[in-house]
Amino acid sequence: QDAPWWPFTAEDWTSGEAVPIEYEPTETPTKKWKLCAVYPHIKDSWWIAVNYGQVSEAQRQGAELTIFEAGGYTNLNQQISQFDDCVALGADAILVSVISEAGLANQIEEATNNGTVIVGVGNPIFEAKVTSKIFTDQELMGFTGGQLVREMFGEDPARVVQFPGPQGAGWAESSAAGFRRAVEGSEIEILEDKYGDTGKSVQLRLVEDALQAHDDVDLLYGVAVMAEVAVTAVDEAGLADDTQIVSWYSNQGMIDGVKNGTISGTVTQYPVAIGRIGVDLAIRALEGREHAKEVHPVPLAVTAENVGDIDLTRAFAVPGFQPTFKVD
Amino acid sequence: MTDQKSPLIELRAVTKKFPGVIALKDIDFDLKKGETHVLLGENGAGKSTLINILAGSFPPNAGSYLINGVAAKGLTPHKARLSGISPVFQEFSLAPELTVMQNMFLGREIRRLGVLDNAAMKVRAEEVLSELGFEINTEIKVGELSRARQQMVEIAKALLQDVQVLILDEPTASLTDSEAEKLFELVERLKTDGCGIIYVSHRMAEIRKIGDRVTVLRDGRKIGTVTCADTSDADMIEMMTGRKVDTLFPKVVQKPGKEAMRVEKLTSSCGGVKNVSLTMRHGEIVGIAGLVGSGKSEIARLIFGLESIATGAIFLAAKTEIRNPSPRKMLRNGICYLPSDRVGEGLAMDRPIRENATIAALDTEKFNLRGLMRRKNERDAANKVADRFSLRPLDIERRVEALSGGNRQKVMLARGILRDVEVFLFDEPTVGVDVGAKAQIYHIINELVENGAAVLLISSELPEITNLCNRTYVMRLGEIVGELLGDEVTENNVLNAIFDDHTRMKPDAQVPA
Amino acid sequence: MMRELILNTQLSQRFNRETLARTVGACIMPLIILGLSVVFGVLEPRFFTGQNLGNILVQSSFLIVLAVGQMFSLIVRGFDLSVGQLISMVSVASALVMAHLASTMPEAPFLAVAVGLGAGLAIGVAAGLINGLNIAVLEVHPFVATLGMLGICQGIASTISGGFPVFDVPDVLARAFLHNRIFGIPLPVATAILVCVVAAFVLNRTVFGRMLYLVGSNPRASVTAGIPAKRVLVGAFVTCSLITAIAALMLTARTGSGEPLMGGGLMLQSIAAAVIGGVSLRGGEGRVLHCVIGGIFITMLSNGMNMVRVEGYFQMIVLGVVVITGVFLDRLRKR
Amino acid sequence: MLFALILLSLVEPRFLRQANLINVLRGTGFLVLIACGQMLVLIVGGFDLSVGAVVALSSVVSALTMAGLGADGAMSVWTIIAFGFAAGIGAGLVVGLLNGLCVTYLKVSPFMVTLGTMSIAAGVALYISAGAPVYGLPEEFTRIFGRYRFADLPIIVYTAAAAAAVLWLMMNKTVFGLYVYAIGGDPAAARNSGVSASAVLISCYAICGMLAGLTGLLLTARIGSGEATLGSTLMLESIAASVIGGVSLRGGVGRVENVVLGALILVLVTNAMNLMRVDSKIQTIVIGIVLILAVAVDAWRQRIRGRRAA
Ligand SMILES: Nc1ncnc2c1ncn2[C@@H]1O[C@H](COP(=O)(O)OP(=O)(O)OP(=O)(O)O)[C@@H](O)[C@H]1O
Ligand SMILES: Nc1ncnc2c1ncn2[C@@H]1O[C@H](COP(=O)(O)OP(=O)(O)OP(=O)(O)O)[C@@H](O)[C@H]1O
Ligand SMILES: [Mg+2]
Ligand SMILES: [Mg+2]
Repeated sequence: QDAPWWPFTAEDWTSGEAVPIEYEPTETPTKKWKLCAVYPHIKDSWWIAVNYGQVSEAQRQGAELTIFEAGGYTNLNQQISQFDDCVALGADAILVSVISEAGLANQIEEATNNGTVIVGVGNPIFEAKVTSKIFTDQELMGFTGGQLVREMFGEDPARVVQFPGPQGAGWAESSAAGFRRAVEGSEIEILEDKYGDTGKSVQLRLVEDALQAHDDVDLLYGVAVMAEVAVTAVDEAGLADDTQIVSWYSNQGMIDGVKNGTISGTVTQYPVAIGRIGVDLAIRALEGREHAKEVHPVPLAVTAENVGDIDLTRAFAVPGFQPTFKVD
Repeated sequence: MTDQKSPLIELRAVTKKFPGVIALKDIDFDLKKGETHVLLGENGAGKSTLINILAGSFPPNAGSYLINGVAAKGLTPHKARLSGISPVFQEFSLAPELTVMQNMFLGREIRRLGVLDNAAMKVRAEEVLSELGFEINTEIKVGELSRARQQMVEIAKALLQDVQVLILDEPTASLTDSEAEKLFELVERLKTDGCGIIYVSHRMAEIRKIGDRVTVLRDGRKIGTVTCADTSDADMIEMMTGRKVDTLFPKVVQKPGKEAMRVEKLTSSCGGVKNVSLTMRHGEIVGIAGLVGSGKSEIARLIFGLESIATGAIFLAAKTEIRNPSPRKMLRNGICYLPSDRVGEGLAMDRPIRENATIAALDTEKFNLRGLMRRKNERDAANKVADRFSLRPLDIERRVEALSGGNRQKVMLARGILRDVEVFLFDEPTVGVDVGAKAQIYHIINELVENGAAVLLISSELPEITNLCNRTYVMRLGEIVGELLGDEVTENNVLNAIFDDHTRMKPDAQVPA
Repeated sequence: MMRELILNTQLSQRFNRETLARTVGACIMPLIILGLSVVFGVLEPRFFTGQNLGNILVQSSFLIVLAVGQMFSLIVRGFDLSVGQLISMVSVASALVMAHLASTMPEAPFLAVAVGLGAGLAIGVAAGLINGLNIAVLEVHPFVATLGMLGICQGIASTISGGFPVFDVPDVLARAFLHNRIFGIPLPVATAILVCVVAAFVLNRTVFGRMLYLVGSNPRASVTAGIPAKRVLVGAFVTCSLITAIAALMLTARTGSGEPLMGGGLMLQSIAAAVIGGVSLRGGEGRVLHCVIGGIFITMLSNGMNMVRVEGYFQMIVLGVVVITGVFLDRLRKR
Repeated sequence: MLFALILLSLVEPRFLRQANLINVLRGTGFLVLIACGQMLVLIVGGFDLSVGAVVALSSVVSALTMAGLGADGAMSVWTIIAFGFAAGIGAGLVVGLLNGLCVTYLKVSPFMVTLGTMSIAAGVALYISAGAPVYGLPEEFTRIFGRYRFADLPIIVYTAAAAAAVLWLMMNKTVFGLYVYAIGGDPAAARNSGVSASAVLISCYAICGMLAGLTGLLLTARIGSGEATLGSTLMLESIAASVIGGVSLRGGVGRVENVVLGALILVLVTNAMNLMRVDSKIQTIVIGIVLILAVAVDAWRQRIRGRRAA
């Protein structure tokens, strides 16, 4: 097994406000626990990273892990069924990356009452009664991105088009809200929020049209997919040196983009670590050891300056990693 | 005929099964050069099935099929046509979305450098059509033609290639005699050129006219083969029905009562009918005769609200005018139209007989109890008509799809019986119906009239007109060019009125004794 | 008396043929389902635990209801692409109503729920009416009409919800729905059964149902026979949307929240379930039984694959293969 | 249609900008390419739900091929790209053939078959791509097929135009087209006339698959990476474009030129919305309404004409 991933700098919100901690996993568990995880989907590098984290941690701690993916944010019904299937499979703990917290609230509550350990992973869980949870709130990430943008432009005015992601998926709206909160009262003007699925062709069309619909746009801000395709579009529109691109979460493409300067900045929050810690929290709970109730990794704004010294093994799956659906 | 000639095609002990029925059982059949071999049988006897096998549409379940003495294995319609067998199907082989010309050449187009040579094809197509004396625009889509015209196209299609065996399955079903004439002349020519012709028809007169040998089928079994010359119509009919059919046409006692419906100066917006006026009385059968496309059907369709009226008015018995008619409205007023295109707009093909029988009466309280179906009433009623029309097979749960042409027709007529209707508009009520069934249908019409109904009989079959009608309107090019009363209604008068000349020879169409 | 003879033989024949067709027709798919479940059971004994079988029933009940709704549009040669987004819209709208009422008069949560459900159904009917009128009166092709409706519903859903799931739906709804049982039948299943029974009754015993089939089988003929085809068409689409709305409310109850994205994947599934079961896309054919079978088939397949832990992406591949072979085997009976 | 264009350019002058027009044409190009195939299948009386998934599959397969071959600088770029095309279109062909064979010989309804292959293709695409974008495409590939402009127009526009033209010739000047219409209109009649339906059916699905594959390739070039999530919207859009273009879902009816128009309309509506900065949540509503109205008006016009003609 490769080098230990801990200690990991994070915030413990058990008490209700942030307490900086260096997270370390529990020592090897007493038995082979049965874990089960449900994902919205495993179709982008963010969830693949979480998947990698969970899988490798499960292997490290010798746990059994079964993973279901609902196939997209539109398939809440599917996820609920998969959650039930987890219970039916007799999992000791279920790691939920919710499509919609409200949507799974009943299942979660029921399962907790039946003594199943439930750990929320990746996507925010606010009210629902879970054993423990680790996530970064998209609102916070949007906010971090916003602050980054603020620094970039200082006091100068800037015209921004925002591409938060699919309408109706709560996380898109939250990130947008976060961004607005950050640029509040600055010279930064949000021309338009252009919602759309995070497919590349869709985002590309949005960007192209946006560049036509507005003159001298200074910044395209939004989902990573948009940032990736925007590079081409901006270049084609001959705006390469007037229009900048920032995304509020990152994938490999973003980091490369920041390195070669096509992308001005992005935000990362270590999805691999989120996956690992999720598994560890579950096992701690099962082992009956004390554990944090709520952990947040600290989102980090990445720019050309600091891109060199971030630990990518905590942000991305190792190259060539295949999404894995079970660990025995 | 000259028996020493080797048969062009031959069937040995052929059997064909469909789910639930044996359509053909141990059939032997042969066709010689230069003869016309007639297939005779009631509806559902298996004629079309036999023809489909000959044409390679589907293989027999048992038995062998020889073409020019060699066994035809894995025969497809394509191969069949290549070996000179060209069929005219009862339900046609026309693609509605293609033009007349494209349909005629379908499967054997003329090409130049891989590209369609439309010019050449058009020339050839029009050649054939004019040879048959059918004037049809080769550019319009077949789907837009009336059934009669589609029939013409289907015939022309079969005659496009050089023919060894010409198979005609009820080709004259919706043609008038004068169009049929042309066809018969052509058949004669082909015979002398040494082709064999297989001919299916329910019109005895025609069989007499062109038939050499007759093979009679009943319920999928072969009853026998006789030579036309020395067998009387009555005998043939008995062979095919298994009983004596005394008279084909009932003696209709017409007692014209008060006016049931009156149409004044009716003109259709598409110009197929130009200011037509006619009246119908209770207890009387009124005929409409005319060539194909003369607008016979269209009158009925206008009255029934199926096509839009430009000018003119329709009055019911009580002098009440009916403005912008619709089928629903007309049915409510006791008027029923029975279309000539049974597949297209008559029947719901993949629904059972029962549902098709009651289709027009769903709003009557006989079958409709505040929105609920009265299923028992329905079943009883359906069974009754099925029995009365002696449907084959006598099974009201069978999909209409699986019925023979004639039986489909009977199913459609059932709707007129299952609803109390005073005015019947029959459009070609006996298209493709066998002699026995025809007699029944005529008797039914007769009963209706005796019970005081008013009947409009649109027909391409002159004997029907002459034998059943008390009055007859004659149409030409969308206008009524004559009205014949009582004894005036003779074939000659009608034909004269149709062609408006007195020099043409009278066709020797007779009625079976 | 020969006629009598024929009649009798025919009658008896018909009886046999009918019963045969009925049984066989209903039989092959169930056999496939049985076979599959045995396979799953062998690979993963937990598949046969009462709990899991219960899951399958509950999970399939939603899909079955949807399929039944979709069937009404399929019978009249239609199509309803808007069901998915309609579900989202109904879910969000009814949830908002409930949440609002519950907050204004917290003492009467049941009333709030009742009103919310009513609102949901009303919206369903409205959407169906619009679809129907567009198709029957404006003669817009069902595909386009319902595609348009799809966009409209989606927009409305995400606008009125502001993009977020609607929380604070009175939880009596979810509780009542998920935990109550009627004669030991979970409420979702009971609802599904009810919908199926009513739908079957409408299709087989009412004049409207009869007209649906006739119009679907041959529109021109039904007009010629004086059937008010346009009205029937509208009726079909209204029924379709109404039943869809019921499904939407069931789902809302299941999730206990209004979900602006919930419908997404359900449109294709609803059609698939119906067609796998044996409803014809060419119109004029379709029984409730078909939908039940199709719904159970699809649900059990994915549940089974989850139980035997088939990997995520493989599940899609297996699903494809099984669906095709399943339908193929099922069609064999027709030849 | 034309009227709409003029109106549009009056309301929103930006519409007439060259850059925007190119965007519209490009979008239309992609849609036309895939809609042509869909149309063919629809006319022959079928249905192809799998086109979207095929786009994804072709994108991933071709990207992996090119990235793989490109990894060791042994091969010349052009051979690599050639292989890429072969792989992409090949993938499309395979799925297309699968569809065709199942529909023709298993006699399963096209809807179910293509629903199945859709699921299969998507699954394979996700599996081999490991769900992540495939980078490392030859730079020439993206530059030329994605961005290069010949006389101001991107390659895709020419490709689409060519495809449409060829298809038009096939449908109107060759026996094949004739048979397609015949089979779509009435299979039994076609068969009785001696047309061998199977061959035609299969080739229709095959062509549709290949066109989808090609679309996938060009999209890949456009966005610069192989994506297993590509083209999710294209299935509905392609059918919509066809239906708006007057293709009958019951088969037998449909003309290439109208389908091209249909595609253009679809793209224009969205583009217009974006240019007029309609809130993207309202957009879907407006687009929905516009779609229905457009087709309603068309249907109405046809009824009028029908009355006159008859
Ligand atoms: N596709 C089919 N499926 C099932 N049964 C069929 C089918 N076609 C014909 N039959 C049955 O086969 C028998 C023969 O039908 P066929 O069409 O050959 O009769 P026919 O002699 O042509 O009658 P008609 O004079 O009315 O045309 C009938 O009982 C009919 O019900
Ligand atoms: N040469 C023609 N080609 C195509 N359509 C024609 C032609 N002549 C007349 N028609 C159309 O045929 C219609 C009249 O046909 P209709 O069916 O009413 O006549 P019909 O006397 O019933 O002939 P059929 O025996 O075909 O029923 C009119 O709508 C007319 O436009
Ligand atoms: Mg026949
Ligand atoms: Mg007529």
